[in-house]
Amino acid sequence: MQIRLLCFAVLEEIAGTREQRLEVATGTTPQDLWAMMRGKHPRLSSYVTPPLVAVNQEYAPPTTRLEDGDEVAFIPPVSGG
Amino acid sequence: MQIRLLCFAVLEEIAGTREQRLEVATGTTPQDLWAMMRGKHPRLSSYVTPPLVAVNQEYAPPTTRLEDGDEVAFIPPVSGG
Amino acid sequence: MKFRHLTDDPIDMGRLLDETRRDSDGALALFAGAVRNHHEGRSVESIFYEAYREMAEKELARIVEELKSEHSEVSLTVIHRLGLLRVGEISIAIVATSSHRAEAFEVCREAIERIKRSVPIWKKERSPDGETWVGWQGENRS
Amino acid sequence: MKFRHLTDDPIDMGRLLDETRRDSDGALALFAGAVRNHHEGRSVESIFYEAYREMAEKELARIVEELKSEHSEVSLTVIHRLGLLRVGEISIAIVATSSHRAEAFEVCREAIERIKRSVPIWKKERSPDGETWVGWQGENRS
Repeated sequence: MQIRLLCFAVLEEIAGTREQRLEVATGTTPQDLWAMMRGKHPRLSSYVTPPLVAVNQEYAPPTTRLEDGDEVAFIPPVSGG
Repeated sequence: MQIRLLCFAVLEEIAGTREQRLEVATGTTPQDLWAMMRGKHPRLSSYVTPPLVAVNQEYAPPTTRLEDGDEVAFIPPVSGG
Repeated sequence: MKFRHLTDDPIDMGRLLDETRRDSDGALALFAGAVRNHHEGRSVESIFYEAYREMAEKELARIVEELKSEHSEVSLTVIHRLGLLRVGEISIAIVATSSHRAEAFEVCREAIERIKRSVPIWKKERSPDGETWVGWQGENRS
Repeated sequence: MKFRHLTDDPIDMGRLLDETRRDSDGALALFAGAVRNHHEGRSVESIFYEAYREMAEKELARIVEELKSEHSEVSLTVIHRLGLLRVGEISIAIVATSSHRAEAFEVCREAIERIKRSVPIWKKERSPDGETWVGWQGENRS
């Protein structure tokens, strides 16, 4: 199945891109995607647990089972206001 | 001695004037002036104690001994803001 | 006497915010009182604000200085309008700015509470039934 | 998607107050966040605000609706600016209006607290030393 992965702020800088379209196995979770990110980007290696996660623009647990077409976002610590 | 008596808001309407220059005896207090006001204006007869009092633009006890040239004001309940 | 805290003109709140804020302030708290169209079940058309001007100016200055000395990091401006104000017009504006929002909110809130307690300003409400000096009991309808 | 709570343009606070206030409101509380010239001992020249726009808009709308349902008498407007802001520019403005001031203050304060907790907006500070994503630990100086 296909999902869209969004990375913002410092994570976008680290990933080098804001949006990625990924082919993933059925049953993939945001936690799995984070492990993949950590594998690719040494700057993330010390961050074992992912930052906050949103699925389809709502906060969701990192263990959420993703579905085809989902929009997944990693949300670093927010600092609006 | 001479003092200036100021009445504001509803008290100005009742007294018919904002400012009065009065010749008073040495030792007169704001309380004495209030008794005089009550005697003159039946609408005040039920108000035995005066409203707040200011002497020379600062809040003061109604028993303050007035001095020549003092500016005395009766301050009905404030409602600014 | 120069009146810094009293005005007979409409209050420009954007300007008040600009004048109060310093570049070190990240938090701006503003309180404004507006003439509302009702009070204790009566409809209100306008309010006439009157003051013992010299003393009100001094009291407002005293409250501002007192709050600044209690909260040394805060910048604070207070202005009260006098005269006839219609529904929706602003009678008072208070701006407190600080590095941090907790202090800005606290000082803004405390300023309006202290002002309402002690500053010699009075309002006369005009409703379709007549006029009332707010806070004076009973016999004052005219 | 229509963005009601996010803007790329300067915020007009006078207009925000006018648009939020109803004739029944006597109390207007405003909070504004400004870019200040310091943060944790560093001097700050500007801040770049970035957002997950679609989700930030939804979160801001959710917080506004939540507060309105908790305080049914209050009128509430929130707007957050994005992009590069210099010292003194306003990043967020919140206006809460009500018949009574206690509620206006409370809702205004609570709104900024909830917004800071959950809305996906990030700031990157520019200081003479370089740039920093606020809230991301250690290794993020670039």
